[in-house]
Amino acid sequence: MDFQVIFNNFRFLILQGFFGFGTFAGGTLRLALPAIVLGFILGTFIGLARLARSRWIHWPARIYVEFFRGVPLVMVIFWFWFIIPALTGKSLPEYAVALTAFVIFEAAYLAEIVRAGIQSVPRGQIEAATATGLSRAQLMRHVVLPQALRNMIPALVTQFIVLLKDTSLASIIGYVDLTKAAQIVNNREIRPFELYLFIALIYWLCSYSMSRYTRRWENRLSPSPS
Amino acid sequence: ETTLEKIDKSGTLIIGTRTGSPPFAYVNKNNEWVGFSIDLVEKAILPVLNKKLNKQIKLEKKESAPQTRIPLLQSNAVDLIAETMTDTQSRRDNVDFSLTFFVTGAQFLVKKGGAIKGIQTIAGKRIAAQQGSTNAKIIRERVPSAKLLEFPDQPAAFQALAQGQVQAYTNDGIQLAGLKAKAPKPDDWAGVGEFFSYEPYGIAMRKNDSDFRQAVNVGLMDALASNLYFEIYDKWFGPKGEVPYPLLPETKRFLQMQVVPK
Amino acid sequence: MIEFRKVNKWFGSLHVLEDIDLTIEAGKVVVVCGPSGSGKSTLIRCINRLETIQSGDIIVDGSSLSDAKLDTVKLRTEVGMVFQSFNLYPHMTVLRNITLAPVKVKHVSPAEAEKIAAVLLERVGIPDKSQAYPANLSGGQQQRVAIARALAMKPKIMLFDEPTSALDPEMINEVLEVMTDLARDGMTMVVVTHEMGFARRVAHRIVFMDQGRIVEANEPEKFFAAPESARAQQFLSKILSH
Amino acid sequence: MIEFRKVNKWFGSLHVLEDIDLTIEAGKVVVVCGPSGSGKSTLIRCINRLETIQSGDIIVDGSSLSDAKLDTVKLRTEVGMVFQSFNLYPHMTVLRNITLAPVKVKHVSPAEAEKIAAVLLERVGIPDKSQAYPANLSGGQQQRVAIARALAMKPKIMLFDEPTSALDPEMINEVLEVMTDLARDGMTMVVVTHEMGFARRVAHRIVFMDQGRIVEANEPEKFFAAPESARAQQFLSKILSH
Amino acid sequence: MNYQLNWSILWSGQTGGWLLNGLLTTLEISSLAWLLALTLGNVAGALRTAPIPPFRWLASAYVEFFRNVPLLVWMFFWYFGMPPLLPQALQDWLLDHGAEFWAGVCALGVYHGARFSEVIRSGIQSIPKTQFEAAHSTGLTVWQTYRLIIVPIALRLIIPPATNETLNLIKNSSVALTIGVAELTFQTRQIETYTAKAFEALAAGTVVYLVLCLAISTLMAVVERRVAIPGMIAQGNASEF
Ligand SMILES: Nc1ncnc2c1ncn2[C@@H]1O[C@H](COP(=O)(O)OP(=O)(O)OP(=O)(O)O)[C@@H](O)[C@H]1O
Ligand SMILES: Nc1ncnc2c1ncn2[C@@H]1O[C@H](COP(=O)(O)OP(=O)(O)OP(=O)(O)O)[C@@H](O)[C@H]1O
Ligand SMILES: [Mg+2]
Ligand SMILES: [Mg+2]
Repeated sequence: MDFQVIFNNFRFLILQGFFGFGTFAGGTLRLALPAIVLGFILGTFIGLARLARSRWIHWPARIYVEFFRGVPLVMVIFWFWFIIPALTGKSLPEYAVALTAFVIFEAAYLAEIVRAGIQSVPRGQIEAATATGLSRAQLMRHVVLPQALRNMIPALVTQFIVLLKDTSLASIIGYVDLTKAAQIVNNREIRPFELYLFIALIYWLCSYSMSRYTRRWENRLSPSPS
Repeated sequence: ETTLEKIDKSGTLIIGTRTGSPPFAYVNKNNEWVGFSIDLVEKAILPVLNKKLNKQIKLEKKESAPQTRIPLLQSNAVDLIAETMTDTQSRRDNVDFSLTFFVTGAQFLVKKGGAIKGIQTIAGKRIAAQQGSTNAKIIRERVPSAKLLEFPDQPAAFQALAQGQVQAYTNDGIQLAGLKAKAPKPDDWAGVGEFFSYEPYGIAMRKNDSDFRQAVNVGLMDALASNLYFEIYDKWFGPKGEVPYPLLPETKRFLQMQVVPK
Repeated sequence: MIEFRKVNKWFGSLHVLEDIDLTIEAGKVVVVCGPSGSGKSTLIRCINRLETIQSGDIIVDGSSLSDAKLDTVKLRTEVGMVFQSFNLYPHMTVLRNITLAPVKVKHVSPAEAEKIAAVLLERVGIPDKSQAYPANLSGGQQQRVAIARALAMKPKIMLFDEPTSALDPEMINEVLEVMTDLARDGMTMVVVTHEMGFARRVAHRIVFMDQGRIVEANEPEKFFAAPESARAQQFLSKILSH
Repeated sequence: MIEFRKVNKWFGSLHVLEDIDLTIEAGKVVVVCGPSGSGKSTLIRCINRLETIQSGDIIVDGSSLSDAKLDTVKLRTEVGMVFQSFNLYPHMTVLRNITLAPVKVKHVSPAEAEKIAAVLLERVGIPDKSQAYPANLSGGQQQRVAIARALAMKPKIMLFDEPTSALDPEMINEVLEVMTDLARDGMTMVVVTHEMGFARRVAHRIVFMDQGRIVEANEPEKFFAAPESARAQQFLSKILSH
Repeated sequence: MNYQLNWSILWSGQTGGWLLNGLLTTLEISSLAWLLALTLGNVAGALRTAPIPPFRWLASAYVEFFRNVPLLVWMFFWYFGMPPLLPQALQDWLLDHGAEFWAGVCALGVYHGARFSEVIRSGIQSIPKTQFEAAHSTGLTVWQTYRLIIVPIALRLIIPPATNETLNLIKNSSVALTIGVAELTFQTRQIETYTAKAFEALAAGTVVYLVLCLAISTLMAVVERRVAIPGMIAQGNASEF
């Protein structure tokens, strides 16, 4: 093993691959962070739609979720890469395509997390809020969602960790994330063991520190030592 | 809208190329996207377009993978594909190709002194190939008893060879030469066998756009007729190049014979 | 104040309320009792429209609940409700639990709402807990906060659905005392409970339900001395004997 | 039969049992009462080693629980336990709930176990429910199945941890009756409960706990007539008044 | 887009056969990996709730280590890193019997086992602690309690999240193409190579995955209803409120 390859390419791997500063469209974090935030917003709407009484609202939401759960993400990215230009007549930059595809795909998974989170809030909370005259929107905003959010945190973090690794699927459209950066270097210098060990370490550090950190965060969010 | 009109309007030529096919198209140690195929476009074809459209055309690169390169062309996302794409008849059903700009053929990379000497000796052996390559297709047809393992990238296939998971790795001769040159111990490896396939590399373009194709071909012909092509060749494949790979006299003659009179 | 007129309600094929007729006058306390599943909760939940009825009508403070133009929010500000399981918002302090609805629904200023909350916490006997979170309170304290929360909307009617049955025996009294005070102050109350001591002391009328019907409605003295129906007799003997 | 000798137990820094000394003779019924958090549950859970103690010793049917060689499985077959929340196995029929432990632990043949189960279901008054699933039974029925399940191991001692406090008032009696029968038949029982009527009728001794200590242990007549300690007086006044 | 769609390439020539082979390989590798993942997940998930600290640590270490590293890396590990540690005879045998397939099964199974264990752990933790105590107090051992009571209940509770994980596993099986396993995605690329019809090939791949996943989630929904504990787990659509 010769870790010289890591030192020589450290900037490319970390700055370009992980953070996304560089000449290529890329960056694991630059894609994963906005994708989870926007995906969560979209997912919240879809998750709420799945709980709606009207079948005209909950069925489309359900179909959306089932559809994207059944299709590999790489295929979704591929289709967006070619369908957006076909529809709009303009080709979008890689980053925009990757982000759109991720947001739309992740929203399906996040919608399920949101739904489960909301359903974990006891019914009595909704009744109590309703009985004091809060509107549906008010009770969602002030009573249900804050509690649901806390219940969702572990699942959200897990999903974010998955997403962090899945950004590599965007390399099919030339997006240079950490994995792709390692592959580019590998193609040039043929050092698979060193490179893969290095990226494994980076991913592991991210995921592990994050799940550690959220455990503390969770405790902070819950007002009681329950 | 023809491709020339599109380029005229946008002022850019967008090409689809690779980040991991040294020395044709790859990212070098300085993180620049370079290579033989890219140089050809930049130095031979771009000047023709500049002259023809009477303005400075910019060059923009996008990554193309085997699964995306034809859709990229057809959705107008890129204007040409310049990498290591072999010109084949079935591909010609969907895209047009320029003149051949590089010629190679499939061979085998083996551990020095290995049992495999060429395609006649691979029956029953485990052979690695690159996914989606024409070589794998030929082996499957010519030696069905060989056990074929296809890897998506060169390093994985090479790793399989180095660890003895396969007894040989087949790819275009030039790719094997590049691989051998960069391998930790180049002398442990040998490229063996006659070319068992013919791999003419071409630049792919959208079908039925002969004006644009003419511009590309003129660029290539000019480069071949002047000494430009051979300078570029020397830069990448000469003794001091990224992958030393001497140009065979017959190949040189073939390339030059593609040049038609003005 | 509250009037049920031939009210019927079904859950699917289950007939949970059958021809309910009942009038509750302003300032009166009515205790509803009966076996489990007899429809007590459903009955009182109809009053603030947590459940909708399928036939008949309910008149609350002069307005008919079957009126399509009825303002549900206004109805609910006039009718407070307390649940068996407290249902405090666990992520808010006691103070915010109490001020949320006045501020959001009645648009009372936060400062004003906090003043009201302080008075109410004083009244339910826990003036010092306004910054605590529900999980750090005992069950009895939580239920008293829930009562304060309902009172913060200045309702004309209070509904209680088994307010003490999730409490440890020692804490039952502290909640019943708050309720007794409320009744003394002239609040109109409908209380589902099995605390027969409370019913005897405080109620003006006792309604006994079975299988979706009101089997008997009587003054407490008469009800406890000699229930008219056999079902009520049997029920009373069971819950009073242990 | 059961003897606590200077038993101490901590949960972290919380001293939940403090110098407990208590002797329970065979065939006697002891009722444990006291405010919430006083350590009643912990006390009886020590008897079948659901909790371990940190100092002192407990002797059950002649064997010391601090003995490292003690066979916990054998201890638990001799001590049955019934919980507040029934805890029936929801995915098994009533019959399988009852026969599971005899078959798996005592290696009784399934046919034999089913015979025993039938007798026990008869005894707790629900002979016809053997094929029902727990979710389809009322709370009182579930608790009676739980008692049958514990009895199926033919224990010498039965522990009850607030067996009726999760029940609807109407169902409390049916469970208390089963327990009363059991006591009449001479079972050694330790019962945590707030049902003072039951305690008065059935118990041979009442143990009152507060803050991890046994404050008072007395015969029921004396305990109810005039509790010695002020804390017990106050407690009794609270739970008997409503 | 001036693209001539030609769907007939999907059934003319060998392409149909390839798709079918790819589907079969995907099913084979996924189902073997699924069995492995479920076994590991059950054991690790149960151990993580066990009252014995060293077991908990061991299981946590397994989960944290395996699920936080990309699957791609595990594929390389099992294919390139593992064989040299095996006896020569076994290595040779493996090489002649699809080493890449077995490496793929291990990588997928062990990786998803770590993720399954999280699902199972949360299933077990959603069972009230008193349920364990009830079982213990009748003399059932820890092992019997898990086997007869806790795991059977947890398995029913976790069907929805486990279905999700199963679908993820199937979709992730395409990563095995990096070590040369000729599964479904591999075959759609193959079709592209031979016919230069990328859209048709990928559309075929997308549809096959979609049908496969929908079939599985429908099947699991039926299973969920079949094994539902009478009166306990909400039957049908309990989602509305
Ligand atoms: N949302 C609902 N959907 C279907 N059935 C319901 C619903 N709510 C209550 N029921 C049924 O209606 C009947 C009456 O319920 P209700 O809650 O009013 O009874 P209750 O008298 O309050 O009983 P308890 O003393 O157990 O609270 C019961 O059989 C119950 O199962
Ligand atoms: N596993 C545990 N870990 C930490 N503290 C515990 C644990 N179990 C009980 N305690 C604490 O020990 C004290 C005594 O608990 P115990 O359950 O024995 O009380 P109890 O008298 O049965 O009360 P209740 O009437 O509420 O059931 C309480 O303060 C309780 O919070
Ligand atoms: Mg009720
Ligand atoms: Mg207790």
